[in-house]
Amino acid sequence: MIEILSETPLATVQDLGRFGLLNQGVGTSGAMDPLALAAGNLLLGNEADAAAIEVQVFPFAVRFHEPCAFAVTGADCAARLQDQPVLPWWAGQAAAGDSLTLRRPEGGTWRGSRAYVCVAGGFAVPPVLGSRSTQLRGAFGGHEGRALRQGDRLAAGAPGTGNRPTGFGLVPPAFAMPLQREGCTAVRVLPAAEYERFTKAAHEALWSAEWKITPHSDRYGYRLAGPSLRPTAPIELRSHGIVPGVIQIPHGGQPIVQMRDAQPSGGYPKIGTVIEADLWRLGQAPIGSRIRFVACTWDEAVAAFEETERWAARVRRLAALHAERGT
Amino acid sequence: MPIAEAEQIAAWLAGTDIEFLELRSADGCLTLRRQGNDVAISREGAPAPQEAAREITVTAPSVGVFLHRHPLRDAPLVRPGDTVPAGQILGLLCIGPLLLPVAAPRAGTVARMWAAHEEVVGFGSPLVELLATEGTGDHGH
Amino acid sequence: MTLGEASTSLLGSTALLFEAPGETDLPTQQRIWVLAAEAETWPEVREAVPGINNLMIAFRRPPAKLDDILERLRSCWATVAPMPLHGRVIELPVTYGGPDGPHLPDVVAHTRLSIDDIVAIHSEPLYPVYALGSHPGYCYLGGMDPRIATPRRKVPVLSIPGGSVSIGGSQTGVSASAGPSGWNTIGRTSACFFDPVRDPPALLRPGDAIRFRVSEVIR
Amino acid sequence: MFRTVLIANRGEVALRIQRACRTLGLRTIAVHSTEDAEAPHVRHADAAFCIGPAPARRSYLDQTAILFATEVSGAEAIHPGYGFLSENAGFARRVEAAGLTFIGPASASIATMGDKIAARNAMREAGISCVPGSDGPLPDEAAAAMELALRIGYPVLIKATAGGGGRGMRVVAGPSDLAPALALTKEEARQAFGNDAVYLEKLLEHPRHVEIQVLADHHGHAVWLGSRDCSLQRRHQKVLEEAPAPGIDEGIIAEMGERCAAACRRTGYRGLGTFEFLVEDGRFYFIEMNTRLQVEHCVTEMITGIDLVQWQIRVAQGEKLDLAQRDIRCTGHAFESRINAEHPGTFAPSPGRVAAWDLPGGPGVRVDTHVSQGSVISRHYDSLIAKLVVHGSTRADTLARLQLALDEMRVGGIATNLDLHRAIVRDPDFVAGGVDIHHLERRLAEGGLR
Repeated sequence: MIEILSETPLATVQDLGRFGLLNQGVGTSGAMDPLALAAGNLLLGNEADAAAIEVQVFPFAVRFHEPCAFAVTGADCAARLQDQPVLPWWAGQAAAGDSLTLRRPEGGTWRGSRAYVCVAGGFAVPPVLGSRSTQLRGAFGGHEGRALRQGDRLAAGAPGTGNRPTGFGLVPPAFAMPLQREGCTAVRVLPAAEYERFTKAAHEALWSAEWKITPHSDRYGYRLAGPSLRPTAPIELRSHGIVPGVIQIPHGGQPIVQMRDAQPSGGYPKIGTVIEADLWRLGQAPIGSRIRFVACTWDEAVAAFEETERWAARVRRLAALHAERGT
Repeated sequence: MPIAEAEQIAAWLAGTDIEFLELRSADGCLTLRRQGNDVAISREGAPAPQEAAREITVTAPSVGVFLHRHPLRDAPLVRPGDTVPAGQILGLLCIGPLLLPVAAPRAGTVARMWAAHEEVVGFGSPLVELLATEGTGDHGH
Repeated sequence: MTLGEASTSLLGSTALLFEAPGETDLPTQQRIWVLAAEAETWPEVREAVPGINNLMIAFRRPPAKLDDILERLRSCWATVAPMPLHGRVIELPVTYGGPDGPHLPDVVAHTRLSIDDIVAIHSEPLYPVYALGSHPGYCYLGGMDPRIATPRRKVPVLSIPGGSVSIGGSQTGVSASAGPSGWNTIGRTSACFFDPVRDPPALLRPGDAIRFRVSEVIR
Repeated sequence: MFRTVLIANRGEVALRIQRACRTLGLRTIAVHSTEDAEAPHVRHADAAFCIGPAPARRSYLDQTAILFATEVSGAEAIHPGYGFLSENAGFARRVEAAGLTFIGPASASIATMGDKIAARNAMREAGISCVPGSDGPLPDEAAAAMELALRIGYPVLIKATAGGGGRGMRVVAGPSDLAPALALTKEEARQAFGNDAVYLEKLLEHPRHVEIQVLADHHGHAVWLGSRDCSLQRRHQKVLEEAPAPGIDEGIIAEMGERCAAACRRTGYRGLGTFEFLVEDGRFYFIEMNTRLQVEHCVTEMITGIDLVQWQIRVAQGEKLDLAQRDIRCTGHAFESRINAEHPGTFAPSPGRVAAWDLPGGPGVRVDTHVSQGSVISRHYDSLIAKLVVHGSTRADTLARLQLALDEMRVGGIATNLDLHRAIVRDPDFVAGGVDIHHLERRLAEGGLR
């Protein structure tokens, strides 16, 4: 059993998402940084999509009521197991009674905003409609369909001391697959249906401006601040399916990027969509930071998707090789 | 040495002419002394340490790229002069996406880094020189 | 009748959007449902999601080549016949106006109709379920009288309760659970629109129909 | 297409592969144990990585260590050489899974050929006959084995499915010995290989060991490159090889060669491979296929003039084999003496420092070795220190060159089997050609060849 010690809000149980139910009105949910969640699981020998806790407000602390292997990935939050530091993107072994504390991510060489606490076997919350991720709007999935609260107790799928080594880690994908433009995190974007209905100035601004992530940004969507993007004429659309990554431009002209808890349909004009392979970069971009959009082609988007797949496959393979040799 | 064993020895001793027995081991010193028909048992910690430090060269457990600092951190994991407990991570070996720890085999002071940050090393390459302080146990009498 | 060409556009590398030409009407929507059922059998398609006059095709993984799937969509659209209507009719009692219909005055202001007219016009038709979306169990309904069409709100409301009946543009709908909305809430009903342990979890599916029964009007 | 090859081996074969890579303009990465830090394969490589301590289990056989070195070095292909991991299907599978090129056949081919029964079945389907025997693992009932053994005719051989290289075999002379021998072999196999499946085979009394070298590409082309005779063996270890196999009708060899090449095409085999046969009374019986480069590949290189290792790498790069069967001409004769650091009487390894090292020379003489004066022969690895290969126009001429070369070669500081080789090449039966696989052991037992 793992007990939530902190009162910090907005931590949720997530996996890689719930798919195939958009036509029931059910969005995908899932980790804002799916690479970090998958990496933490792979360090522990779990399936990549095992459930973990996504932490977005710090400090955050849990107590292990039994021995359990764990991994902390995502933002560097100076984790500590009791008084021992735990390196970022690292697997460790907790003893019964140990507490794991995550602090607010600070500078360093890469600043993330969300950390993942993974445990051996994943968190054993019941799967709902094929996933263990929390569907906040539908109030199901995850732990009782809600964010975690102090005192909540979650079971690990495979607690104990196991025979798989811990005490090793991974190079974060921000280093393995860096993407920056002029010092900002960059994300690649494919133009969407209404792209051509925006002004030339809007097009230029979209690709050249720095977009600040405003405090009104969360798992549902990121509201960005920057130049106002205007259509050449008012656009009224009929509702249609949308996916995480869609950049909508409401009347005010300030973009909203749909994120993992976004509703699966919408009707605001879409200027573009952040490609799937780069959503994790956005998921880790802290409030107040600036990002840039980079135009890309379909072939580049496919290549980027395959690159992240290869990265995960390599992590899985090398972690397994290391585990096999033991420590 | 477990108490049960010490008592067993004391029982044997009681049936002999031996007045005094001192057993020394890495764990400490056990003294058995006849006092009439009884045998008194006393124990001490490990013998007083040789104060001289011992040099230990920490070597690479595998092929890899030696890192002085974690990729997410600006500061090195340790610096020469740092005192470290046994098990402390002194550096990392980067193998593709993997990071394997290079840990201090015992407590001591970091004397120098043999391998540079981001140097490619092989199994057995010297990485860190540690001055291990022996006998860090209690010195009581 | 359809005028002009259907269009397709990308939703990143995750999905593509097929938009049927012409006005929103039931026959077009009936063809969208058939196209959705067909597309869901294609190996690269994770899910086909009907919208209003459109269809989103979500990929299992981004296919290396798009031309093939685009061609299949076009040729399939050219041949599909409307799906016959044989859905269920669900009757929902609605309390119009008051605290549960806070934007009814905005609809009044925009349409220049009286509350009674708006309620009468809104509760008159049999609304076919065009599509599900927005949030678990939510239905987009066709068939709203254009006289009560009211644009989406400039500033979305952070949370409206489950069961809220609302108008957004030329559409009407009922929220299945509490959450934010950019539509104009004119009343409220109660029903369990979504239950994750039910199969399928949503109460309604495209092709079903809703009738709003006026249970109370608060002026 | 790969540009950098990691050579997961040591000794002469690592050097041989390095040479082939160089001729193709490829970068070479060496891996080595702490013991081999000064070895020539380390010195000559473009980059070298120490992967573990001396015992091969923790270095040359440590798959994790080798794959880690591949990651760090950026190598895109792995050449396993012979021995060590060269026929480990699991290793080949891992190399493939890593998106790297395993310079050798597909892991599935290695797995099939590594399973004796599966290999026999594959060959039978390709029209290649095997030694008569059970066509699968023996059932547990002794009665069935008895009946089968009678049908095949005694003496018979019990072999572990997972065995090889002489391990997990037992000869049964008559019916009364069968049941206990079966039980014993199964128990040994279970302990040695974790698999107690055994099969039965007719024991041939005077067979020769003849093998056919093949080379296949990824495009469905396969050729065979003549025969080799490796009958001179001690404890199933080859001592001296020659090409072509003497005294066998060329037409029969050609027919077997064609069948082997056809089997490669049929099974989608690619790379170098060797079909090993027992030959008795002019009949070929398939025993196993080696899915790798072999120690004795040099004799084939000498008679065909083809750089086999270079071709092995080229087909691994996806290159089309532009050698047609008619382009392959075998000219002359070649021998290879395996010079080992071992004690003449006991055959026990003789590790130590090489104090003197004089190599022979002259026309048609080739020495593949990693040793030089001052080298230290480790007790941790096999005792092969040099391959003395000679080529000449006829078998008699070549044998004369081999005799001379062996006489010229001087090794000091360690014991070697040079004298054994000197005696073999003067043995009348060997000089006559066509001795069987028991010849060497028989002579040694008689106290000959001293």
